[in-house]
Amino acid sequence: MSTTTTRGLLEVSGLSKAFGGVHAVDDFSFAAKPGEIVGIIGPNGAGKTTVFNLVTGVYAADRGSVLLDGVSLCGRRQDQIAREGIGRTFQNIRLFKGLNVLENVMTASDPTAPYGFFSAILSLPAKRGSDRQEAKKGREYLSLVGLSGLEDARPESLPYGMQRKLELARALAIGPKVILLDEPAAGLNPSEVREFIDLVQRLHERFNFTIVFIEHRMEVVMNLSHKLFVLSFGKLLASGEPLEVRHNPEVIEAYIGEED
Amino acid sequence: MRNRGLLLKSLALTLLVGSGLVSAGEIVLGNLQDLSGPTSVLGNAVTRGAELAVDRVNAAGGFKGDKVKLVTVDTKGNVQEAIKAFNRLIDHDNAVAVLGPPVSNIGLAIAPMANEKKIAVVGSFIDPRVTVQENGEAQPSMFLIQPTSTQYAEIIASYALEKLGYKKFAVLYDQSNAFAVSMLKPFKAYIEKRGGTVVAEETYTKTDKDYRAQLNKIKSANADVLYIPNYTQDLVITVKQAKQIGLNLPMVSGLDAAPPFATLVGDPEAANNIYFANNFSDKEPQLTEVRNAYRAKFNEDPINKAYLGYDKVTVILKAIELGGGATGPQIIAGLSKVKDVQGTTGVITISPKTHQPLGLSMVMYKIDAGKYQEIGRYVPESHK
Amino acid sequence: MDYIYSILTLTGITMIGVMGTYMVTGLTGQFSFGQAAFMAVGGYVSAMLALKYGVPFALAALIGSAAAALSGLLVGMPTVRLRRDYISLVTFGFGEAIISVLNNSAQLTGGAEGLVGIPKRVDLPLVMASVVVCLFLVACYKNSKYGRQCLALRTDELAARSMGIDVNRLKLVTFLFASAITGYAGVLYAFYAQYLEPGYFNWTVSAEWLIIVFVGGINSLTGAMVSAVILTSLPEFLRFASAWRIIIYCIIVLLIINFRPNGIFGDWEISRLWKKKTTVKGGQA
Amino acid sequence: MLQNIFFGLSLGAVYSLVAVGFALVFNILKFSNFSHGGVMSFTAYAGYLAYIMLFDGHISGSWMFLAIVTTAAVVGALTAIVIERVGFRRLRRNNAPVIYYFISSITLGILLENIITIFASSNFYSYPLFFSSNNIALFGTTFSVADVVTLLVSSGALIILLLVLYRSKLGLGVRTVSFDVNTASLMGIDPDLVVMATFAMSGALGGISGVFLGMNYSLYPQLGQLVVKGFVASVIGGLGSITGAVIGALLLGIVEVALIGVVGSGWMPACVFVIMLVFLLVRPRGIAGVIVQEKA
Repeated sequence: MSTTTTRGLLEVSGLSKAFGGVHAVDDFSFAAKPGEIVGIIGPNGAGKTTVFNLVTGVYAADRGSVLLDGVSLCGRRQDQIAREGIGRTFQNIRLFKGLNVLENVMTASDPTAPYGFFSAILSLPAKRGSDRQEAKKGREYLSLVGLSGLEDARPESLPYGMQRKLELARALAIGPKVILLDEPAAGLNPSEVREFIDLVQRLHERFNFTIVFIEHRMEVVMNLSHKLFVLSFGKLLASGEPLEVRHNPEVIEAYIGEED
Repeated sequence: MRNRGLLLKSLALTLLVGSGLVSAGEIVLGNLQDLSGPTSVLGNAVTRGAELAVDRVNAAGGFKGDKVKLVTVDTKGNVQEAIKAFNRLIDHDNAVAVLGPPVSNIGLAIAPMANEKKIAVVGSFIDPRVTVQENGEAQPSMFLIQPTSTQYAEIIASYALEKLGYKKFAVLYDQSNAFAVSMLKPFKAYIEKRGGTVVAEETYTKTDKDYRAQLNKIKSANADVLYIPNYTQDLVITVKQAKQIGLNLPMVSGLDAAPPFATLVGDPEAANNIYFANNFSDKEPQLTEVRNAYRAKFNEDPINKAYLGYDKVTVILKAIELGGGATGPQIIAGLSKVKDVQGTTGVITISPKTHQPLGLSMVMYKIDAGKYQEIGRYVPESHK
Repeated sequence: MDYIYSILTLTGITMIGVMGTYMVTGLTGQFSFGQAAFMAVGGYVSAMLALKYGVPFALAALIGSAAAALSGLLVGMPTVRLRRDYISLVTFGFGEAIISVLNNSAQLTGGAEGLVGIPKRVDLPLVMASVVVCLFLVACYKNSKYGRQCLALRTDELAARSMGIDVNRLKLVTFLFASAITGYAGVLYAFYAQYLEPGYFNWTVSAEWLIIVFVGGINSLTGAMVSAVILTSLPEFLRFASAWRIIIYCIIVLLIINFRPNGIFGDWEISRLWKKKTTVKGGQA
Repeated sequence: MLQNIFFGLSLGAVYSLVAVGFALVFNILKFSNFSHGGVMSFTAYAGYLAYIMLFDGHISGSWMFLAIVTTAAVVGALTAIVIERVGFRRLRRNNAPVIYYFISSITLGILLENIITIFASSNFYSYPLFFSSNNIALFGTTFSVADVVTLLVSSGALIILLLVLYRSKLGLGVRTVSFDVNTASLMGIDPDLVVMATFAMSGALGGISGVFLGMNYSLYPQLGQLVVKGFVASVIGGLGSITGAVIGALLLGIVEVALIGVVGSGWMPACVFVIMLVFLLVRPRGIAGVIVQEKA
């Protein structure tokens, strides 16, 4: 199992992105030190998911830079960024429906599986060995998130909470230095949320990777994060220790403003 | 002597019939046609003509007492389908001879199989390669009952060049249509050998519906005459659009300009000054009977492919007679002997060397202001 | 007998052609609307090599398939970045372009009149063996990391990219492989039918293959193969109905699409029958 | 030059009717509706049938033309409604993937073509001459009355269509459904009705194009294969955009005619392919289409 080292320094500075005339993200900066758990919060439409999409290369940033361990990720393709070691999950779960649970996890290690085209179409020993290895690892990831025994199930047949876990296992399987979780607790019931927090903490202890997450649930935010960044209308509103941010009057106003 | 021979024969026949080896006299003719697909109009017309011929034979008590059965299979105008359908006719339906399609591509595709199975295919595929191999020998099982595209194109070329005195030719043809292409090459060869020139050569493909750009180029090429060896529906577009752009050239064409072409155009000014060669003359008496029967049965006028369908049956039955029996090899042998058989489209004699008809002349027609005028039979000097 | 043989042979060839469509459209979700053009490339290249240069069949077959793959590369490189709808247009346009090239190079290809005199080198056993071999290759491909990534990108391209899958490259590799296989189907066809014409390879054939793949199942190689067998032989069984047979065929296809919305087999594969065992064994090991 | 542009435009006008029929359906159901070709052939024959059975001997000339166009448009609309009911309604209920709609539409196209083949394919048929066949000369170009009528009627039909789409309640419904079916049904729009209406409009256009094809060319079952040009035009134009489809069709017409002049008609399809490829690489969203950015 790939234990990630202390690497995983993510530095984002001056990130900007406009769609049409709307500044979805405007001069946003944040940093996550290796092994740190960072939360990004903010009202709906604040541009949180856009930040993730900019970091992972879904969109190209208009301005600003993203550095992973000092290496710039700007202009890289989405898949290259993923292989540099940034794994992610999605707000609206995006599992691969045509594949079973185990295969879903395997897709994350497939891009680096050490066999070529001819090994594949002839099913040579190299391919079979590698596939076995991958499957073994995949099962381990599944057991880590508590999905053992469901390898052959169809992802769409799983309950919502399990789908979240599967997505997490899939993100783990790329061996990330940094993992981005987009509202990982959305749609979970209170007991599932607690379970989820435990799971993330356990995984963090084990792999010691950097985690950046977007979340609305205060329970998750307060329990997990070492540091918080608040985003509002694409701009950084506040940052700091969770408790400190929680009592920041501007932040409260931004949230209350949203409720109106 | 003769009596004894006859006696023996009838004795043998009775025995065979009695033992059930010969099923109460039925001759199965396969009919391989494009009933669907792009050439379905042609295939359906051939089928109707053939049905008519078979009905007539059977109504008159059959062919020498045997009922003739026509089994029609569809090729969808597709070579792959045709291969399956041909095999089905032979293996499943036990056809002893096959009426081929009016489309050369399918003729070319089934030739190797017909040769191997020794089943004659009598068709109106006018590409000479269907009936004659590259080494000059006849394709053993393939027979044509209509002039080849070479004969055909040369007749038209000769008429335009030598009779009408045109020297500068423009051509417009469907490059994706084997028929058009096979009508073009010998035409060009003929006129270029005899002092004519092709001053404009324009093409289109079957999805094109607007030839005005091509016709406009032709217009500026200063040709004397336009050669359009294409399918009927394309000819309709051609003459209408030629008129639209004010292209006022005389045109020469193949038998696709035969009725109902001028009616389809519906515009006497567009369907004007067009010469074409037809297989037969409308006035010939042998046509009248078939035409009337066709009208009675299908309630419309036959197009010329229907007559070809009719003749295919006539020729095959004649070959059975000449070959001495209704088996594949006998019919093949018989077809090579077909001589002076009166068909609807003319008097048919098949050359044993080329399996193509000998001496079939063409009847020249002119369409003048939407009206068909028969000019008469025409045989080029070089063909005599 | 010859009748049955010819059906089986042509069905086998169609099965191989359909494998290409399956890979591009079924497995990868790219809309291939000109797959038959690769069949034309394979068929024409190999047939011309054999006819004009006397190249032996095996070598001609190899070069024919390679040429199809090469043309797959030419079409694939610019198209893999395009959206699905555009890929359908580009593949369609490629098919029409190939036909126009074939029609225009009459000295080489025989043009619309077709290429005759191709020696007969293909018979039923060879076709059956080819089906088995190609099926093995394609099934292995589906079952490898390539197949998994293809399925991933088919369901969700964005998520696939975020798993580190180089989507464009993967599409291209699959496209090449599919072109080679389809090209090989063209080789078999050329040396079986002994005759080639450009018009045969137009978009309606590609559309027929698409119908076969999706009637078989939304993503099932087994289904694609079974449906290839059924849909190519169905019209033969309907011969008694004469001109109505195509109509009956269409109605059957419509019924399946309407009432089995995932196709006959959905994403079921026959290999699951024995795969269960291997999973259990793997678990014990 | 001017003459060639005119040829290109009038060719494009024929393509544009087809392309718009295509784009309408693409707009709401997001697939290329190949059954449109079948509708065109079918209505062309229906118009002919109406001509010989109903109108012949009663009216003639422009009135005959109007009567036939109207009949064909009505038949086209009805046929399209039946097609929607038979071929696509259930697929929508099943939330089938888009490709199934496409497969279904191709099958329906083949079905219609073969129904015609069974009943009408042992001969060619043609419409009577509706208009004076004289040419009109203008600015050194000549065109026929039929051309002008084609141009006028197609632009008329397109304008009516745009009015319906942008000025009527039904049009609003169509646009809403095309944007998001679920939202539309939440807003109280009956998607079934809207889809049906769209098919009807598309079918009516198909009917009109069918008559034009029959009038300018002649009747044969494969008449509707012109649909592939509509497909190309509508995709180039930007999927689902009506104006894009029109522009795409006109452009396709002009490019085809220009290419015939430059490289000759034989190589034209190959060149169109290359141009199309370059165009899509430079502008991958078509002429009028908007970028559909995938949401993460």
